[in-house]
Amino acid sequence: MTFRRISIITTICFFAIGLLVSQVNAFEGSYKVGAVFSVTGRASFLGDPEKKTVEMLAEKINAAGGINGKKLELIIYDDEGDATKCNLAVKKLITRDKVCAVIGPSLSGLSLAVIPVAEKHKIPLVSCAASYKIVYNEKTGKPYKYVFKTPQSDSMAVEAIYKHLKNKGINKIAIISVTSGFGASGRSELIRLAPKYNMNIVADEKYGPKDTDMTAQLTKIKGKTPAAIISWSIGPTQVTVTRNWRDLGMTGISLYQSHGFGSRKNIKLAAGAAEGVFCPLGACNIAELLPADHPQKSVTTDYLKNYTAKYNEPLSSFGGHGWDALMLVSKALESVGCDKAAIRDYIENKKGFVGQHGLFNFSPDDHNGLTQEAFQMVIVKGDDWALVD
Amino acid sequence: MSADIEENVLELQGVVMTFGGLMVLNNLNFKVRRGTIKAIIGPNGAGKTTLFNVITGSFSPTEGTVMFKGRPIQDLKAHKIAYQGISRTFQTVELFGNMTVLENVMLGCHTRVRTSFMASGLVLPQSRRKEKRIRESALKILKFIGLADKFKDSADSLPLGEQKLLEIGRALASEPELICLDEPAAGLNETETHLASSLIKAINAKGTTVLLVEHDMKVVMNISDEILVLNYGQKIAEGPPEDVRNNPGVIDAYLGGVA
Amino acid sequence: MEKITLASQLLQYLITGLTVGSVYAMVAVGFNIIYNVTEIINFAQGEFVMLGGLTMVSLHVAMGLPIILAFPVTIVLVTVIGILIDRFAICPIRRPSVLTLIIATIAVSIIIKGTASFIWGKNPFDLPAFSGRNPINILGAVVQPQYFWVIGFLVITAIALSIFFDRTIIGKAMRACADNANAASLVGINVKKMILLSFALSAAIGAVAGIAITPISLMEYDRGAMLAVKGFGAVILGGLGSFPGAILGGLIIGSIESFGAGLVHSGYKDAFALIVLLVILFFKPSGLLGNIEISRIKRF
Amino acid sequence: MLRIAKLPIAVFALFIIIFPWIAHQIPTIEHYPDIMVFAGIYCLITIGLSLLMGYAGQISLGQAAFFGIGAYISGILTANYGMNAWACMVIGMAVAAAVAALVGTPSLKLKGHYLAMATLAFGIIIFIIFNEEIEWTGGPDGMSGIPGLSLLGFEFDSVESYYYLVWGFVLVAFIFTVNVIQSGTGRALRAIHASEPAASAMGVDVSKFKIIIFVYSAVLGSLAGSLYAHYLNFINPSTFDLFFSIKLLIMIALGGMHNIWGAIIGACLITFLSYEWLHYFEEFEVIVYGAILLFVTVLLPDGLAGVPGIVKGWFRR
Repeated sequence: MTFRRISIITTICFFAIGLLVSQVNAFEGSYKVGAVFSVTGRASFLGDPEKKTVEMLAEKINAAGGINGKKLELIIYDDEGDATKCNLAVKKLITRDKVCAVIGPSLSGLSLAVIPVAEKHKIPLVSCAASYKIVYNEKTGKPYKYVFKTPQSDSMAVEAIYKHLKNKGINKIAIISVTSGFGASGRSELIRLAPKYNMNIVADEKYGPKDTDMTAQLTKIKGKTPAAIISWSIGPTQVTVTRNWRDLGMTGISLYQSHGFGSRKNIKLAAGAAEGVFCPLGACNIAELLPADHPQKSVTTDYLKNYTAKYNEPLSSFGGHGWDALMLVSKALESVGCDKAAIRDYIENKKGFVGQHGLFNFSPDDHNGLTQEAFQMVIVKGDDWALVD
Repeated sequence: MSADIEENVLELQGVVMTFGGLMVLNNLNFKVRRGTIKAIIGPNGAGKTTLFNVITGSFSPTEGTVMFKGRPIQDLKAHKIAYQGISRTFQTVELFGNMTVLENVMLGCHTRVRTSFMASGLVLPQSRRKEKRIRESALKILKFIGLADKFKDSADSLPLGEQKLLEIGRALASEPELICLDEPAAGLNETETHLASSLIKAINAKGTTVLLVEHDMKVVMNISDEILVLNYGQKIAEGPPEDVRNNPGVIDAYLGGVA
Repeated sequence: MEKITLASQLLQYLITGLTVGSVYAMVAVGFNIIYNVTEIINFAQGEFVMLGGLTMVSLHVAMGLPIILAFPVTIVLVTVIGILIDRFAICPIRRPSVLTLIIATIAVSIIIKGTASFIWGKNPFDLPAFSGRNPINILGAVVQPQYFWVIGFLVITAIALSIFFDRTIIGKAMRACADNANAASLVGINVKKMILLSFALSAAIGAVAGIAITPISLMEYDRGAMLAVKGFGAVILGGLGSFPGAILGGLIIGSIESFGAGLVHSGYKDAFALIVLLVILFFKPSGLLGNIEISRIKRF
Repeated sequence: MLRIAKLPIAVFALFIIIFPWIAHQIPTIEHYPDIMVFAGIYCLITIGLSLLMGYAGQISLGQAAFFGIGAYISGILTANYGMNAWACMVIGMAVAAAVAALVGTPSLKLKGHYLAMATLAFGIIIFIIFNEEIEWTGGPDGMSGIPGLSLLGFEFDSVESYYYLVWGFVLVAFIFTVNVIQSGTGRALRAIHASEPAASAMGVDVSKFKIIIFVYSAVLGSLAGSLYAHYLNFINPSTFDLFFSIKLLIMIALGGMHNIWGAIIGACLITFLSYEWLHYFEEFEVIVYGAILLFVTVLLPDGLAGVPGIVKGWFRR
């Protein structure tokens, strides 16, 4: 009985303390940058490498003396893939932590959710999510004033794939996508851009992000005899798709994966089934394959080396988006200091920024700064990537 | 005809009840005269409680009709039957243990007032007035059954004897014309049993017809005007207590039931 | 590219459906074992599957134990976790209401999931298929050898359980608890021990399901919840408490998903399974093979 | 036994009124009113759910669906068709009520775990519709551009104004619900919870009352959804998934099912735990969350609203 009493009192005290506890974060003379990533939850495959990357990068910057002699202080919140939490986190970064700029969120949907907040508080937000809608206001036809993003748009990946298909003379295709934000936005881009490349979509199949088997969908596709399948997915399911594809003896139908496949981990998990799979990738995934005179060769090789050494896991594309975002912001801080409007202007006019995923050339009409060149088609060959032609 | 309706509050005609092939009530016919106390007795498994459940609408009979005040009620749901004027208690006490004694009786008044969700949420004056009226009449009933001083207690906390009384009180609150009591004396000691019998008599004296299932023969013989004996779902005897007491079929059924 | 006939397509859907359904069925059987003894729906059931898969990966792939050894060790480890859950989460609850118990098992599943993400990280893991990955062609449908393993494990589990519950004294004692815990304790059965045993047993079955499915679908830390939902659906569809019902329910849900995805609309395949479930519940509230007596259960 | 005292309600209302001012004085909790807006929105749902579960004894694992119906109806009609936000709010509540009546009529005949599964299935089906009907709902990426609320020219665009709006609704819903509980309707509900056969023998139309309460909880859920959509200006399906329904259940259980205060306490506590306090545990956050949940479930079967009763019990002895 007494144990129970003590436990109850402890619980009450715990909650009372919880109410008062607060993080003390007041390093005088540091640059504060906020970050919101989906570190846990349904999109942890995005947020986890992003968080690891930016932490590593911030450490490196601070070890090299910080920015203009000031420390770079990174405040990272985890939104768990939840719109409400994400919204609160961004507002908290702005109003309480008083950061100079925000990077993230990891998900397109959540980025769209916090655009109004960034615009209202006039704070630069560099999203790490792909959708073109993040930097394209459908009402005005222009980018949102304070919002940027570093990942390539889905449309770029789609165009890279379609171009490749067209060169091979293929136009009868099937789509299989996951019913998450990543899959749905890829799917809608595939459908939107199909007429431009004269693609005939004969099947449009879907599966859930936690499904165990996609044989049924692939069998249906098989019955429609397309010449290529484009799979838009992320996480373990895309590996299952690859395996099912091979098991069903469908290797005669080329399989194109989205850039979400961009990790050697996936090739390994596919256990041989990924041989011959095509996919569009940014430079940071194929650092070793880049020619020595490639402008991104040194930044990407550096990142690859440091990341794998520090975290002992293969690199995924997504960490690179975080790298680009933080690097961009810290370059801005270096030249203009913690002045939100000036940071915005700086990024908007930044040209020739060498990032993990391409050469960024921002402009008032383009808050992404990348072109289709940011994607290269690769093929899986002998458990590794190989450049296509 | 109209005199007959006046005479017989309840009339069962050819009631059959089967559960998955098992016949629990077999072609049952009987009448309950207004203002009397009628007891149903019979060995365990004779179908007494099922009969109550059929009359009060928990089950619809497989065949046959149940007439209440000359109207068929066998297809009505339990709550509709309550509105017709039949109220009941349960063999194993089914009080609302999460409520006070008073609230239990107040719930018994449910059929007497219309409760509207919106009106009660907005505390309209009419719903407040109704509530007050219900409260007063519930207190009156508590006084009648002798639990007035315990009105604030939780129904759970009462001893079994008082729980049984309270259940009767709750059944009375709807001012029924027919009250069905399922073993009101089961599990009670002698004083409590005595209290219960006199309460039943008092209820009957106020003009309420009573239908009773009871094992305690002393109670049954003491208070009933008429007795119906069931065995294996069939009527084996019906009549005034002294007739039934000497009926050889009844004695046989009871002894057979024991052996 | 050869054209696939409709008949082979249908066969393919059926095989896929039965395989996925077998996993749901194993989860459902696990639900029932605990439910029958305790009236608890253990929402951490899916976590056993996840733990089974990931532990096997660690033992077999990372530590290099041969399958024949890794398999029993995995089951024992997960079983121990099942026992711990009973000891530290279910046993201490003083006034168990159905809702409290549901919340407790949800809390347990949150803790397990969090711990698993800490141990294994958030990345998926693969397990080599038990007998290779060379698909077999049956009448134009393609079958992975692992499919037979999954279905085979379900069959073995079903047979082993029916022997356990019908032939062994402990099994009979557990059934007695299921029928009437008070009566069981009166005849000297230790009900607490039986509850413990039910958690152990259903953890073991969950682990088997996890080991069987990982070579097909990979495994990661947050896979459990969805499997628990599907398994719960299977239990209710078949009728709470009925083992044949659980297996039937699992196979039906798996098949509806597969045929729904193949023939109708793959985006709505989960919805089809649930709509069928709802329709069945509305017409037969105790599930397909459920007993109306068992469905008359506690209130919340 | 069930009298709900007026004084605590008054104190509570006063606290709600002055809370933004208090928060403004302390820099570390300056952003708390923002969190309280969401806590208030969840309170609206839990008040209805508490009536349904704690008083009428019916479980619902699909409450997130009604939250979503309100949010999406408000979102789609205002953002895509430019309709009046308040009118959309009412339309949302009407639709939620109709859906609840439609689904509730067959579902509420089910008992226990069967009812849990039926409502869970309903919730998932609605979620799949939000996810799949991309042309209407924007699909998994959600829909943005939902306008804020305004009334007679006053814009609810600051945190404070929205805070008072939401908590105004919460207070009205709370008082309305307390009145219901203390009336004949509440008595009938508790009777249903305690014994359905006895309740119907006393003339309580069990299925009608269950459906009324289910509809009421759906209407409150839908109202909360509309308020959510207009505050965040954005909605996406994952906000309305099964795990949110479970979270609502956890709020009710943690706060205490058998007391309407439990709905408020639970909603506020879970909101702050998951959006603010547990943040400091970083990677361990989930584990700590689960541990707190288990701890409270094991130690406090009546939830936190039961704590005063336990403490009183100590002093009595």
